[in-house]
Amino acid sequence: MYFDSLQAVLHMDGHGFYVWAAYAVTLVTLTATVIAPVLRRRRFLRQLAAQLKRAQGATAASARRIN
Amino acid sequence: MTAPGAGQFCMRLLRRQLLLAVRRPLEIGNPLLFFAMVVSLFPLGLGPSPQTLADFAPGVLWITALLSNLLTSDAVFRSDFDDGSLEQLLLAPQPLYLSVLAYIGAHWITTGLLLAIVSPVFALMLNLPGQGIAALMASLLIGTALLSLIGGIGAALTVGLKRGGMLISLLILPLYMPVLIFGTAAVQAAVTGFPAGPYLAILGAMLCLAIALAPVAMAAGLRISIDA
Amino acid sequence: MSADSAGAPVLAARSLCLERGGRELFHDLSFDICAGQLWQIEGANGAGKTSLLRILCGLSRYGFDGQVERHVPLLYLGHQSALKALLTPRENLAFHVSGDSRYEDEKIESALSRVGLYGYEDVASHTLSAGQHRRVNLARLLLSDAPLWLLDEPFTAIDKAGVEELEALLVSQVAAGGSVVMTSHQTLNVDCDVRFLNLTTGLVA
Amino acid sequence: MWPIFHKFGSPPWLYSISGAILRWLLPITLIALITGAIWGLLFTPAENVQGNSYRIIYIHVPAAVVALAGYYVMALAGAVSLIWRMKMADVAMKAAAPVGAAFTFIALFTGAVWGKPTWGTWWVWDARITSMLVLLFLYLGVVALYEAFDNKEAAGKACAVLSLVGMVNIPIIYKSVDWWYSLHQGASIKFTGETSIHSSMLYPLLLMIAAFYALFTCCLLLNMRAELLQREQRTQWVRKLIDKEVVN
Repeated sequence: MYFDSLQAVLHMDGHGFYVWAAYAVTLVTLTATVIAPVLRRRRFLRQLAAQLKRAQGATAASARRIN
Repeated sequence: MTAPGAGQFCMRLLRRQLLLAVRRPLEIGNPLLFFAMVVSLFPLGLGPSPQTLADFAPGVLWITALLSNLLTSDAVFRSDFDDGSLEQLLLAPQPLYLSVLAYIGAHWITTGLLLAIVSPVFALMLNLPGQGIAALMASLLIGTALLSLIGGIGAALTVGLKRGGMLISLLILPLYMPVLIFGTAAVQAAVTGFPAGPYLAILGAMLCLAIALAPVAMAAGLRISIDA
Repeated sequence: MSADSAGAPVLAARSLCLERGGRELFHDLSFDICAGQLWQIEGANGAGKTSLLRILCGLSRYGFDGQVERHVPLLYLGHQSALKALLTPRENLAFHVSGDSRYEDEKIESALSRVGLYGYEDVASHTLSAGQHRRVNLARLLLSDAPLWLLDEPFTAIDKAGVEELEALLVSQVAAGGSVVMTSHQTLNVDCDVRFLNLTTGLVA
Repeated sequence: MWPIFHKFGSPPWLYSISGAILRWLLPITLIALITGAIWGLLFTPAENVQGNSYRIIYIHVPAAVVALAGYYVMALAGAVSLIWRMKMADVAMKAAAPVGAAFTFIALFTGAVWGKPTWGTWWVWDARITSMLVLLFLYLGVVALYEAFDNKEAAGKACAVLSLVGMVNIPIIYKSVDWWYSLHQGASIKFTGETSIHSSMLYPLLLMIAAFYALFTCCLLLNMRAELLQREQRTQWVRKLIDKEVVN
């Protein structure tokens, strides 16, 4: 390891703020990029399942609605 | 009776577009008026010092020309889309590539060409040194044609959208950047006593590339917009 | 005139399928349109008449399955008049964007007077009514020599006399060996065979 | 070649294969990212001139490289969708745009944060930064155009045209911005570290570049899966999938 202490890791000779800010923002952005489609897919599946359930419950009603 | 050749049809479209523009003189006048007004805003913002104005003049004139071109490019295909003429144009047996070139040609004549012709007046108002004026006109002549071609791509892609006006600037402004860079560079070179020729040549090369490729993109964009 | 005597099709549709918004508008639709035929496409609102016509003329290029073969030049009249309000009827015809050949002045004049626009040749089109706009398009039918007409609701906004005139036009087009495909809710009053394509029932008759 | 091509055109196949790929690619990517980041942050020596601030290179350069490559992936997918009318290429193109925009944003942000301790300013109108900004605009343009269309199939085609136009323009924009910057360059600011990077610094960088590529692929696949479901929601295979996935 290059640094001696946790203090040194965080401080990085005065550059700590910049380095950690860059890594933090990257982490947040990448996490959002990965999570967003996963959430979208899950939400969509749930929506569609509910929709199917409704359609099964009221086939006639849904047929009327489409027409 | 057979369908007219592509060239003949092109000329007919060009005449039609010009006639339409002449019938509505305000549409021709608007971009020029916009140009005049925005140019007159800059001294208010930058201060009236002749030296400051002269320093900024090439950039100011070019950015204003670019913006006024941007504002009009949305309308290139808009009215034809609204009244169904565009459908007829797409069904015409002549190549769409040349037809859209005619549209862009008419657009350039009614905006860029006129802008280039009146630009010396505003150049003098902004205290642009006299030796830069020829370069300004030449660069605007070539550059606005390029802008019209690029703007046409954006117009073709957004013509089917109701809220296309703002979107088109997002789509095409990044593509305007090289034109702006070499347009101002040509004027600046002429002002500082260097030859403007190389920059104009680069603009010309880009124009050739745009003439070759932009109509393809426009034709594809129009077909997509009509189909949507 | 029957399909058997008509020879090669001018337009052939092969197993067209179209789905819009999750609903199948038509499925496996195949037909041949031959010279000398008049086709009327029927169906309830939203049955896909306009969509089918746009597929047939080539304005719709994706979003459907199947093939359309077009063998002759065609003339398409859509819902919109394609007239420029700032141009006069004469200029609208002379500068038309559909790529027809340039019509001579006398021809345009006689066509315009035949559709009842005599005296309106040189007034700006925005002063004309919607029905008169349709009539300018009828003049296009008179001028054009395209063997295939695709007409989308051509009777809209046209008065009684105009309807009769249009029907006569359709008959003369068919009699001259041309073909017409049109959408309409109206019963045609023409003395030639009319073939029906009902999109609601899917029947070709 | 053609059978594979056709397979790629089949949504259920693509959905299941992408799920299988993600199952092992995603963990590997995460491990590589964490390893690379820890290696670069803690175990490499400080750079001679820039000190510790250079450690940003381990995210800045990979993000920039992948952002640019991502645009080409998007444009190529657009070309395939236009030429061969392959719907899955459409899906890939649509999926690439937001991911590419995110990577471009990271490259820009880390560049700005890196610039402050190194050059003393957050933003320099440097050729690379400027063209990166233009790249972000191009990505956002594609995203905005897609959202503006109601008809998603038309949206895909329009975006394909736009991304191809952008691809032709990227080299032109980059070259002209580069030239423009060299003309106006006052104080000479150069990126250091790249020409004479020490191998102890290079290996974690290479690892990070590979990891970012893998991450881009993961995000692309995840987005494609979500998009696929939405587009194919009325088909039989999606219905079956729902029974399987939601009931559990």
